This record gives sequence, C-alpha cells and structure tokens, in this order.
Amino acid sequence: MNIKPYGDALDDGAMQLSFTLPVPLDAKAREAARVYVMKLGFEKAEIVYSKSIAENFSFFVCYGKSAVVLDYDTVVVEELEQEVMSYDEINEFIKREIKRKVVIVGACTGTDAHTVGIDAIMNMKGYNHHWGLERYPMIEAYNLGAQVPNEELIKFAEEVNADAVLVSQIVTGQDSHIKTLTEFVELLEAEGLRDKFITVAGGPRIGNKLALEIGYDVGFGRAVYSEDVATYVVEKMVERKLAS
Amino acid sequence: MNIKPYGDALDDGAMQLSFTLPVPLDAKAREAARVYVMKLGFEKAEIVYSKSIAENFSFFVCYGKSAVVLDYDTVVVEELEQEVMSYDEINEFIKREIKRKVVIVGACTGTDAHTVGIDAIMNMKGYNHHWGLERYPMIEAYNLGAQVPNEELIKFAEEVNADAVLVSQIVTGQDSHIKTLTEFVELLEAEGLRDKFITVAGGPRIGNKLALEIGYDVGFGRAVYSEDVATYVVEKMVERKLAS
Amino acid sequence: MLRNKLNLSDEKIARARELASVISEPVQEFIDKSTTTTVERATLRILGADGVDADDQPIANVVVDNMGDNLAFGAAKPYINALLKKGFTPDELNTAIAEGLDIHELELTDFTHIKAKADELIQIFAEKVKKNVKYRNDKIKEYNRPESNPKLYIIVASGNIYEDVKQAESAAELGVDIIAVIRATAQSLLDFVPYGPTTEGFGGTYATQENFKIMRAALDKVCDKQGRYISLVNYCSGLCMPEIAVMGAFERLDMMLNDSMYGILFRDINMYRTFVDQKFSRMVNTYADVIINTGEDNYLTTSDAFESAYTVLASQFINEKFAYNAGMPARLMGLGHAFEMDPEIKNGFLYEMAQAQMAREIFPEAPLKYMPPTKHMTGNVFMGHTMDAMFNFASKATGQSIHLLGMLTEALHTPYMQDRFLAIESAKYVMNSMEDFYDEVEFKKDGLIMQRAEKVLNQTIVFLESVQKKGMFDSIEEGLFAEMKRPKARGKGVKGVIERAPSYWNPTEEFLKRELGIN
Amino acid sequence: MLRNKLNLSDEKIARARELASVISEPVQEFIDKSTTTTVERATLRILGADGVDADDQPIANVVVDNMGDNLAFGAAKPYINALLKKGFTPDELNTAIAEGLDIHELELTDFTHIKAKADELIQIFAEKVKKNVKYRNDKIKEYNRPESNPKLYIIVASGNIYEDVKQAESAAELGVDIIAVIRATAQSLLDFVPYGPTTEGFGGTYATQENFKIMRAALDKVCDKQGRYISLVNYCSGLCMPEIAVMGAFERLDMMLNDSMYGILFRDINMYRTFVDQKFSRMVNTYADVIINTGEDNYLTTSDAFESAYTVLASQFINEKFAYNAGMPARLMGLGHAFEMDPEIKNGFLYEMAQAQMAREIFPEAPLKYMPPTKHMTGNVFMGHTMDAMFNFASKATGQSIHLLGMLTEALHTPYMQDRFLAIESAKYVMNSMEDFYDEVEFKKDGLIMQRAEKVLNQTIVFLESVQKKGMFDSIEEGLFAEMKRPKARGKGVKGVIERAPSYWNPTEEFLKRELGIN
Ligand code: B12
Ligand code: B12
Ligand SMILES: Cc1ncc(COP(=O)(O)O)c(C=O)c1O
Ligand SMILES: Cc1ncc(COP(=O)(O)O)c(C=O)c1O
Repeated sequence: MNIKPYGDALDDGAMQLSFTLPVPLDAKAREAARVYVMKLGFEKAEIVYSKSIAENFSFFVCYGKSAVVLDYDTVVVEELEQEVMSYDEINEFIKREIKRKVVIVGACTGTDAHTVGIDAIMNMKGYNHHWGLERYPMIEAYNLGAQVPNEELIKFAEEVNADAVLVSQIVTGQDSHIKTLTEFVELLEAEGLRDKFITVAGGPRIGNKLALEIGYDVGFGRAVYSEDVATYVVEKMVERKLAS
Repeated sequence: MNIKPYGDALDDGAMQLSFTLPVPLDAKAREAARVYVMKLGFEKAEIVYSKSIAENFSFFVCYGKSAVVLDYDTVVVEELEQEVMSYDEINEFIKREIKRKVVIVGACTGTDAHTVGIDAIMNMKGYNHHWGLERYPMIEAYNLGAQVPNEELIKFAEEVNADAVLVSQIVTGQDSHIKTLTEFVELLEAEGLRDKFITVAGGPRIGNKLALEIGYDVGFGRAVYSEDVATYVVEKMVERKLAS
Repeated sequence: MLRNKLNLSDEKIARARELASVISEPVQEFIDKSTTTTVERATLRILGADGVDADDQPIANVVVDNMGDNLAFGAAKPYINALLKKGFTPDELNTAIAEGLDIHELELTDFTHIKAKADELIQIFAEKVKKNVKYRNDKIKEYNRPESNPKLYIIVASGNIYEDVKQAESAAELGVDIIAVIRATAQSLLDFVPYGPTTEGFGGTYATQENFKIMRAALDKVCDKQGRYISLVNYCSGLCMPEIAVMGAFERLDMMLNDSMYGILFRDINMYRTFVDQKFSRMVNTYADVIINTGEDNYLTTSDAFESAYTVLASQFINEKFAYNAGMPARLMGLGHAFEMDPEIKNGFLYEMAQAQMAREIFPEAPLKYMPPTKHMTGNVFMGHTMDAMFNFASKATGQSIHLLGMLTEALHTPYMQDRFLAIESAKYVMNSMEDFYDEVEFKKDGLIMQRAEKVLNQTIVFLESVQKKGMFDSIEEGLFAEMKRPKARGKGVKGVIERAPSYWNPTEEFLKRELGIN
Repeated sequence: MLRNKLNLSDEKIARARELASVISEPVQEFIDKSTTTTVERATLRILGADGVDADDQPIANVVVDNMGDNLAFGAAKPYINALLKKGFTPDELNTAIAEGLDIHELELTDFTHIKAKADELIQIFAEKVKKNVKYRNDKIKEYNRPESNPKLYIIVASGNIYEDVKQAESAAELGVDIIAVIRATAQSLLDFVPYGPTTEGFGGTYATQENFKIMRAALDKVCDKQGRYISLVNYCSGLCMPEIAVMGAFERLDMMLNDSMYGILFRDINMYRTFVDQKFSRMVNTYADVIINTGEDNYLTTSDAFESAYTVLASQFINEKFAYNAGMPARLMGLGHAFEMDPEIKNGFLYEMAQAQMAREIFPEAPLKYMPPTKHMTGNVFMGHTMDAMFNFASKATGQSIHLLGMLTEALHTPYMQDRFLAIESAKYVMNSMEDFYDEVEFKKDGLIMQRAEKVLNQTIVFLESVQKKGMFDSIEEGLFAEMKRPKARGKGVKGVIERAPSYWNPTEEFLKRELGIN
C-alpha cells in the first residue's frame, strides 16, 4: 500500500515545516527556502512566513505538498513487539517459571543526572499509576540513582548477582548517551560478563534498534512502564534458561 | 555558497516537520513516519510525538537533520525587484514624466468576496499607515470591490480608459484563483485588449512568477503597499510609452 | 446563571434595546407587505416541493419562475391546486413538474379545498419537524451528559461531503460538540439550492438537503457511540435563506448561521431581499428549535476591533430585535462576536475580555457565539497558536456559550485534520486548567475593563441613535454599517422582492405565526 | 510596589520565617567553624591566584592541594607570604607556581607584613568589583529605560562560547533582558574551574573566567547598540561555588544561580560542603551586587507541583534565611519557583496563579525568578507552545520579576535559534496584551485561589516544623527534601570540608563580613 501525508484529501502530501537558514532575510532568502524544500522532494512548497531572527539568520514556516510516496508494506518495525503481562501475571510467571526472586539493578549512568526516568520504572510508587519494580513481590530491585559510573554499576550488579541491568540515558547532546552506553557494553565484554546479565537500555531517545546496535539485549523509548521491562526480562530469562 | 538549515550549529541541517499519515497509530506507523522523512533526504529523523487523531489517521511531529545542500548562488529571485518610490515621489514622477492623471481600476474578481486586500491598496485610508491609491492627487483610482465578474471589470476599464487594471484574488482553494485570473487574460486577448492595460495581479498567495506565467505584467504577494504597485505602474507606462 | 461583573447601567442597556426596536419598525413594516422568490420557494418546500428537473433546476424554482407577476399572490395556491387537480402526492407532482407539467395552466379549484389540503400538508411538515425536535431532546436526555461550557465548534470544508464526514468523525472523536459544514464559496449568491450529494466545491461543501442528511446520519452514529449529542450546523445566509432553513428543519440541523444583515453587507445582497428573507427563515428556525448564529464577527474583519467594537454590539441588538420579531426566544439567539483585537495593542486582551464579558451580561440567556482570531493571523502558525490559546482563555473567562475553535493555519487554508486536533487539544487544556476562573475573578471597580465595557456601550447608543435618525435603509446605503455602502435599489436578488397583492396567501406563514405567537 | 491580593496571614508568614531561622542556626554554626577547599581557592583567587599549570590544573588548586592538613589554617597566608618573600606580583607568582614553585616550602615572614599585603591585594579586588558595580549602574542610568516587568531571561547552551555569542546576540536583538550561559553537563561535579575560552561541552558551555569575559564584552556591545542593559547569568552551584562567584564578580556577571541546597539534593554534593560554600559565595555575590537565582524549580521536576508546592515555599524561606546570613539584601534574592502543574489538572492554572501570587506577596522585594513548564512538556511542540503561553500569562498576572522563557522544544533539545525567537515573540505578545492585569483583577474572597495559597502556606509551616524538630542535617539525610536521601558522610566533595584551626586566617572573609556588616 502506497501512502503519502494527508492534509485534507487522500494523497495530497501536505506537510508543515519550519527551519532557519543562515542567510539574511530578503527575497532571495525566501526563494532559497522554497527551493530548499522543493529539493526535499516536494511538488509544491510555499513559504508562508519568514522572519529575520538574527543578523544573518532567517526563520521560515512552510507548507508544502510532498511528491514522495512510501510503500507502507515495506516498513519494518524495529520496536520490541511483545504481549505485555500485568503486574500480577508477572509475579505469577516468576513464581511458576523461575521459582525464585529475580534480581534487577538499574541506574542512570555517566554524567547524566536525570533520575526521574529510571525511578519511573523502578521506584515503589512507579509512574502514571504503574507500580515500579521495587513493589513487585517477586522482584528484588536496586536503583542506584543517577550519575553512576559504569564500573560501579557493573560491580554492584555482580555483587548482588543481578539477572538484569537497566541503564537509563536521558541526555543525548553530542551523542553523550551513545558513548556512555557503549562504554558499559565494552566494560562488560572486557570483564567477560557479557552474557551474565540481561542488558536493558532506556530513555526518551533510545530505541530498540539503537540498543541492539550498541549491544544491549533490548531498548525502550518514551512512555514505557515497569510491566514492559519486567515482561521482557522474565521471558528472556526463561528463554535463556537463566532461571535456576 | 552551500547552505543547509541551522538549528544550533552551522550546517546541522535541523528542521521541524509535522504531518499526518492515513494509517492507524502503532509502532509500524511511527516507523513509517520516520522512514518517510528519511526519504525526503534526511540523515537523521526522530518522531518526537505521535497521536491518533482519527480511526485511520495519525499525526506526527518530527525533528530531523537534512542532508540536502543548496548552492545559494544558484537561487534566482522571481519576485519583482524595484526601487519603490514614496507617495510624494510617485506624484512628482507622474507630473514630470506622464503629465496627466494615471487611471487605475481594481477589483477582487470572480466569486471571491475578500475586499480587504484590494481596499488596502486602493482605498483612501490605505493600510498600515500607507495611503491607498485613491488619495494620490495624480492618480484616478476606481475600486469596484469584490465578486466582480471579469467581463464587468474589463468593460469598466475600457469605459474609463484605464492605464492599469489591478486584479485581487484571495481564495486559492482548488486553484480557483488560477482559473479566475486566467479567464481575465483570455478575455482581454479575445477582445484584443491585451496591450491596452498594464495588468497587475495580487493576493497573499500570488507571486510575480505565477502572475507572469498566467500572462499578467506583474504579480504581488503578501505585505504589499500602494507605493509598490504605483511605482511599477508609472515606470512601466513610461517604459511602454503609454504616457500620452 | 452567570454573575454580572461589569456594573453596566441597566438603563443604558434598556435604551439601546429601545433604539433597536424603533429602528426595526419601518423595516418590519416593509417585511410584512412583501414576499420574495425564495420565501415562496421555501413555502413550496414546506408543502412538499422537492427534487430537480432535467436541467438540475429545483422544482421550487421551476414553479416560482413560471409564475411571473402572479407571485404577488403567493406560490402556495397553484402548487396545492395542482395536487388536488391531479390527485397527485407531492412526490408525484414534483416528478410531473420535472417532466414539464406547467401547473399554472391548471384551472383553480375551490379555495376551501385548497386550504384544507394546505392544512394537511403543513401537518406533515409539522410532524416531521416535531419528531426531529423530540428526537434531539430525547437523545440529550438519554445521554445525560453535562453541557460543555463553552461548546467547542469546529468546521469541516473539504468540498466533498464524504470527505467531510471523515473529518467530522475525527473531530467528534477528539471531543468537539458542534460541527459546521462550511458552504462552497459562492453558494450564498446562487438563487437556488443545489440538489443531491455533492463531492466538489471551492472552499466548502454545497449545502444540499442530501448532504445535510448524510452528515446528520454519520454524526448520529458517533453520538450513539460516544453517548453525547453532537450538533450539526449549516448556513441559512444568502439568496436562499428561508429554503435552507426549511431543509435544516427537515434534516434536524441544530444550528444555522442566520444574520439579519450579513447578506447585505458582506455578500452585496439587496437589503430588502435580505430583510424579508431573514424573517421567514427565522420563523422556520424557531419552529425547528434551531439555534441561530449571527455574523457580527464579520464586522471586525473589515473594521478594527478596538475602534469598531460598538458596531458589533449594535448589530447584536438589531439581530436580537429582528429575532424577537420572528418569534424566536432568547435561548436560540446565538449572537456573534469575535476575538479580533490587534495583537500589538497594549492591554488588548483586557479590552477583549471587557467586550466578551459585556456581551455575556447584556444577553444573559443568549447562547453567545465567540469567533476566533482570523484577521491578525499570519503564516506564523506558532504565533497563531498562541493567539488562539489567548482566545480560548478569554472565552472561558467570560462564560461564552459557543466557541468556534481557532486554527493555527487560519491565514493559509481551510483546516487540515491535524490543525483541528491541535485546536481541540489546546482549547481543552486551557479551559480545563481555568475551569472556575469566571467565578474566581473580579474586575477592579472602574478599572480598564469596566471602563472599556461602558465606553463601548455608550458608543453603541450614539451609533444606534444616528441609525434611528437616518432610518435603517438610509443608514445602510450611506455605509454606516461595516463601512459598506449598499444602495437600496442594487445588490443581488433585488428582482426577487415582490410586493404582496392584497389577496396574497401563504398558509405556511400563517401556520408559523400562529405557532410562534406572532403577528 | 505591588498590591497584596491573597489576604494571607502575616502571623503565619512570620512563623515560617522564624522556623527557617531556627532551622538555620546549627547549620550556621557549622559553617562558621569550617572551611572547604573551594573556599580557600576562592580566597586565593580574590588575592590574585589565576591561570593553570602544565597539566591544566588551576593555580588555586595547586596551592590548596599542596597544603595538606595545613589548610585548616587557611590558604591566604602561604600565598601572600610567597608574594612577599619572592617580591613577585600575583601574576609572576602564578607563573612561578605553574612552573613548579612550591610556596609551602618558603619560610613564613612576619604576620603584620602579610596582613598589610592582604589589605593591599583585597583593595585591588575591591576596586575592580566596585568599578564593575559602578559601570553597571551608570549604564543603566545612562540608557534610562523603564524596566521590563518581568525581565525576559533566556538560555544559550551550544557548548561553544563563540557560538553562544551569536545566539546571545540574536536573542538580545529580539528583545530579551537576561542571557544565561548554561554550563556543561558535568561541570558542577568538577572540583576545579576550567580555564580559558572553550569550544566544546555537553549540554552547555564551561563556566570559565575567559568565557565570562568574552560573553560580557559581546553583550556590552549589544547594550550600547540597543541602549539598554542586558544582564549576563552563570552558575555558582557545584563544587566550586565560591570560586565561580569570584569570577563572576571580576567579569561583571549580573546574576548567578546560587542555591543553599541544590548541590546537595540534585547533584549529590555533600551537605556540609554545600552549606559552607554557599555562604562564602553569597557574600561575594552580595559584594558584587549580583542577583542570585535559587533553584526551587528543581523540586518540582522530581515531585508533583500540586502535592509538593509547599516544598518550594519552604525552600524559599530557607534560601532567604541563608542569604540574609550571608549579608545579602532582599533585592538580590532571586528566589525561584516554577510552572510545573500537570496540564490535566482541573483548575491547575488557578492553583498555579495562587502559588505564584503567594510567592510575590510573601517576598515582596525579592526579584522572583519564575521557571517555565519543563516536566510536562512533550514532543508535541504545538501543545508545548500553548503551555508556555499560559506560563507567560501566569507570570505577568502575578507580577513576577525574572521570567525564564519556556521553549516549545523543551522535551527535545537545548534551544535552537528559532525556538528562542518563538518564545520571545509569544511572551511579548501575551504580556503586552495583558499589561495591567495585575492591577485590574481581584480574587474572590475565600475562593479557590485564596484557599490554595493559604493551604500551601499551612503545609509549609507543618513541614518546616518537622525539619526544625529533626534538625536540618537529619532531615536531608532522611529525604525530607525533594524525596532525596543524602547521607551526611557521603556525597561529592566531602573530603574538601575542613574544620578551621583556632588560628585559621582568611582576610578576604574578614573583609567581606566587614563590608556586608555581618559577623
Ligand atoms: C527533570 C529534568 C531535569 C532535572 C532532573 C532531576 C532528576 N532528578 O531527574 C534537572 C533540573 C536536575 C535537570 C538538569 C539538567 N538537564 Co534536564 N530535563 C529534565 C526534564 C524537564 C524532564 C525529564 C523527566 O524527568 N522526564 C520524565 C521521565 C518520566 O521521562 P523519561 O526520563 O523520558 O523516562 C521515561 C522513558 O524515557 C523511559 N526510561 C527512561 N530511562 C529508562 C531506563 C530504562 C532501563 C527503561 C526501560 C526505560 C527508561 O521510562 C520512563 C517512563 O516512561 C527534561 C525535558 C523534558 N520535558 O523531557 C530536561 C532535559 C532532559 N534536560 C536536559 C539538559 C540539557 C539538562 C542539563 C544538562 C542542563 C544543564 N546544562 O544544566 C542539566 C544537567 C543534568 C545532567 N547532568 O544530566 C535536556 C537534554 C537535551 C538532550 N536531549 O540532550 C532536556 C531534554 C531539556 C532541554 N530541552 O534542554 N533536568
Ligand atoms: C477577512 C476574511 C474574510 C471576510 C472578508 C471580508 C471582506 N470584505 O474582505 C469574510 C468573513 C467575508 C470571509 C469569507 C470567506 N472566506 Co475568508 N478570510 C478572511 C481573512 C480572515 C483575512 C483576509 C484579509 O482581509 N487579510 C488582510 C488583507 C489586507 O491581506 P490580503 O488580502 O492578503 O491583501 C494584501 C496582499 O495580499 C495584497 N493584495 C491583495 N490583493 C491585491 C491585489 C493587488 C492588485 C495587489 C497589488 C496586491 C493585493 O495587498 C494586501 C495588503 O498588503 C483570511 C484569513 C487570513 N488571516 O488571511 C480568510 C481566508 C482568506 N478566507 C477563506 C475562505 C475559505 C473564506 C470563505 C470561502 C469561507 C466560506 N466557505 O464561507 C468565505 C467566502 C468568501 C468568498 N467567496 O470569497 C480562506 C481562504 C483559503 C484559501 N487559501 O483558499 C482564508 C485563508 C481563511 C481560511 N483559513 O480558511 N473571509
Ligand atoms: C451569518 C453568516 N452567514 C454566512 C457566512 C458565510 O457564508 P457564505 O460564504 O456562504 O456567505 C458567514 C461567515 O462568516 C456568516 O457569518
Ligand atoms: C541553583 C541551580 N544551580 C545549578 C543548576 C544546574 O547547573 P549544573 O548542571 O551545573 O548543576 C540549576 C539548574 O536548574 C540550578 O537551579
């Protein structure tokens, strides 16, 4: 099935854009903005607003009709697709299939100080009416907080014999998250611990695809709850026969 | 000079987009949205927001980094470039070069009922502190208002021996402006009046380029004042030796 | 009921009402001795005329066009006569007329028969309409949902009724209360109503009875699904005001745009024509329990909202008076106004609040319709979205009733589906987060806001006095309203205004007047 | 001065202040008997220590690191001693230290000489700073522009000081009053201040003295061009609070983020360290006439803004008290709070107004800093822009002083140039269009707004009472603040806290205390 953006009629290709060009505002700049959008594969583009926002910078708002067509059937989803179990189901599953408490360690690593995300997954009170991992009777959860060096996280995970390690990264400026996430995996590998833990990366700009590329078992992005993570971990444990 | 959009660093190519795809919202739709933007020539695209806005329609906000580069030097301006004279200069110019009153007729044509635009150019009180053509002592201006059939406008212009005819078109839905504008030119041609008047098209979505293509002498878009139009008309009259 | 906060003088308000009343008198006199082509066509439609001939001419038009000067006697008689003479049902007669039957050639039967038949046909109309009103009221009772305050109103305008349905469904799912199908650009200047479902139209979708039916059916489904009543709006304005009112009554529209002067000022329709038409159409609207939306917002698209605020209030008084004259109760009078203050004016928002609050207090029972910023919207959709947020605020803060959602793309195109979503989301957020503002906040005694409201009221009185002195017709001719000069003898549809013959007969009008208790 | 509208109880406010005072006492005692590595380094900087050695170690760090346990006596003496012994200017001494000179090996000269030299060096510092204060005041007088109310505050954060300059110039041209250069992500955890101009940094630009100078110079140009004074902001917080305060004094920063507890709660810096550091840094800020910005907004990024509003007010009282203890007048206390109410809360905007108004009335002289929505911002930039518009409204409506502009892309990235433009435009529109709202509008007696403010004040008193009972240190340890448990003996920089020896000597502290009239 071929699709195009929809404004008010099928396949009209309508899209809204806004951007800044590093040129002073004049007729030529406006035309350049239009031509630029046309080069992106538009069959019609109208600069509906332009404004000089600095001596050599001009801001544009554009509405255009894209000519580009996407075959929807060719789109491959890289997000994790799983049937998420409920809080109760997860605890039942652990009792039934793993028969002991599952140990999960989590932290926001490197210089990243954003605890709210990892807390949302782990802390007792949870997030948006989803309890965090600490509340699960069959899970033993350790939340180390933020700004945790990778070394420390690994050391701690070894100490408590963790089944899974959750790594949170929120700040992505200058790709700092990729660096911190990668270092973690490299450290694990250097210490021969690569297969000891189920590794889970998370944060608003983390996708499953990115996480897999870096070497994690899975990655979660925005609007994730403890159930998503726990479901993944416990099923993976059974699959990997880590439940012993 | 090669340019790209600017977010917070030169050539980062940062752009904001929003659009709707005619598919239900799920992981695949989100990925499709991202892939779609990538197909527009982006090297990075992130769907930062998605929302189901109807059973089979999903809305997306995207920030991306475009890979497309534009050679700024190749941009050709199609807007009219002229040195605009002031109210006083125009009247002086007419006295000096044309030596009689210039007659200008204007209307908003076809089924278009938007008078404010043509009034802004023509009415006594003008617009944004720019007096309209009616106030110019050396111009005789007739504003026929809105919803004026092309035939009537031409008939009137002949009657008063107009030097220039101004045509306003605001509504552009289903390209109705193009139809109305074109019909005007065809009628002129049919009656052999093509060169009798200086023809000026105007309206928020009218560019000089479009006007020339349809067969007008000139076209004006947003934020135009009477001075722009009058300057053009009187200089063109001298150029065409219509001043007699 | 909402509290008064502006301390406006009751005497001044009464004075303005009195002026409007005096102003309307000569107009009302003219109305009472005139009819128009479209009033007669509306009459025929009430009696059963429907469908089109081979040239797509509506039957009502065919009948009226063939009457010539006889129209002065009313179109009802020949149509009913034909039914009796031929023994046809209206449908059969319509088909016959479509096929070329000229009913004016038929001999006239006894008038008592005709009258009896008229009663019978009007009864059919009355029952249909009553059933519609009952259906609406029953559903509202059944759903038993608290009313939104204000109700969110959105437009669809794709030109294609089936596309409109999709967009309306989407908007309904997103939570709006009212959906208006915007009419095709030039329909108000057509001297007939197009027929059947339509899929093409510039800037809007043709108002046809079939399109009304299609949209109503689609919305009824959504209503049941969501368990709340969603209102449908279309336009009475234009050269066919009364006929479209009849169509709306048949198809259970819930609101209709209907202004006593909009056509004159903004569509260059002849003033006599409009005045006559609005009266009949408003009687029909009232009978069908349809809320009207008046068009005061339009004044501010040509004039400045600060300078000319009084023209809005003056028009509201006039619209109110004409509506009362048509038997309409205040609860159906959706008087209009608009948030069109120049965004650069210092304290512009406070003046805007003053004006909106003033409308609220002067017309306490009217379901006021508040229109969003349009004129000062530009292609800067972000700034536009902020202006719309302020509009949402002003509307909630002053207890408006019908809130037409502003679109960030107002300066660009009729709304995209996503534009509507963003508008609804913003309004819901803003209004919910300040739910009790009206009740919480008082205005400073004799502060900017109070002074502004008082000033506008004073200006309104001065203005109405000058209209009263000149007379309504001359005032319009001289451009006192909306800076538009509209000569009495010109304008569209002037030929369709006819002086009633002494024996003019219109049983539908008699019926409506009786029912509405007016003369 | 702005009118009170909430009818808050003066006794309750006094009670809260008293509690804050009692709470601060044991902390103040601890501060007075302690010093820290960074206090000593700041002292050295005041005296002239500057520059870095071959390993990029700042001279101040080199001197302090080499002192070992002797730090308990203060770092001033050995540094001044070295100047005298070597007959060096500070610059010459700095170079010598950079090249390896260990000043601690030098024999101590007579203390009276050292004291005299200290006075001389401090005089140089004092004159520089006084010149800066005078320059600022003179310029403000010269430009003679009415103050913006509130002042618009914007951040730049490119990581590259030269890029920051461009962005700051653009923002200044667009009309902001205050520009903050956001610091690189982890700088607050560095136990030294980087040196020289920098062009790389995650999430922000390093705070270095050279960067301060570059930005100040660029802004001064814009100031003269535009004829209005534009303020520059940077951060004191972190492991180098006092040193950065000194740098700010030298380079004429106008505001500095400086909170008595931010480092503890949000940066896991040791509590004793932070308390000692904040005092010294605030004395320096005060002497340099720098407005501080406290960080109460941070509480609401981890806790809910409705539930935990009282934590903000409690922290404001505590910040106020510690600031008074450092000799700071109220007019320099930019106490913080934030618009972080969940957008889905019914009447959330009214509660937000109540809280902002409450801050205004309780701290009438403080240049309150109001922070925009951040936590509830999402990738939906249109909705975010609307939330920012409401924030702009609330800020103007309640007479805030410093208005940190919200960015529609808050949930996504540090601001693009265009994001800033849109933010400025929206704020200017909203605020201008409701310029006199504060004065125009009253709140209903005992309505939602008044009740809300009273409730938050009550909760604050209850909270402060429990902190008073437990004591500040234990309260922090037990997680009473911001739901963060911070053990006394842990946290960054704990090793840098030293008990003063009985003969501890710090001439700069003595000077500041004298000048500020505190003990
Ligand atoms: C709160 C906040 C702060 C607080 C953090 C307090 C705390 N204790 O966490 C404070 C004020 C301290 C702060 C500071 C800074 N912040 Co901040 N902050 C935010 C803010 C407003 C909200 C983040 C948040 O709490 N979201 C709510 C949580 C629940 O969502 P979440 O983190 O996405 O988590 C969810 C998912 O991602 C996922 N998830 C997250 N982690 C994990 C892990 C696993 C394993 C799994 C399975 C799932 C998962 O599950 C969660 C629930 O669904 C955002 C802007 C925004 N609106 O998003 C900026 C933001 C993240 N901050 C930003 C910046 C730059 C900073 C600073 C660097 C600024 C500076 N230079 O001073 C500092 C320094 C912090 C540092 N060193 O990291 C930027 C990041 C830009 C970027 N993309 O790189 C943002 C986007 C703001 C901006 N536009 O500039 N910040
Ligand atoms: C005011 C207004 C009206 C008023 C018009 C009153 C009047 N007497 O003019 C009323 C309420 C009647 C109206 C009605 C309708 N309108 Co209207 N209206 C607007 C509105 C809000 C402002 C237009 C305006 O006055 N701008 C101010 C003037 C000064 O600007 P301007 O027209 O661009 O003119 C400047 C330049 O373009 C130029 N210019 C213009 N003409 C000429 C001519 C010459 C020769 C030259 C040199 C220059 C020139 O100079 C002017 C000064 O710089 C716009 C939305 C918006 N904010 O733009 C919608 C808008 C134009 N309307 C629209 C529509 C669809 C309608 C309707 C068709 C809706 C309907 N179905 O009922 C109706 C029917 C009108 C019809 N048949 O044409 C759409 C058009 C969409 C499109 N692109 O096709 C808009 C964009 C709104 C929308 N988003 O839907 N409208
Ligand atoms: C009362 C009224 N009728 C009709 C219209 C527009 O309809 P048309 O274009 O069909 O005249 C408006 C538009 O604002 C209006 O206010
Ligand atoms: C008082 C205070 N200091 C500092 C910061 C942030 O700076 P850093 O990341 O350098 O700790 C904030 C941020 O909100 C703050 O409120």
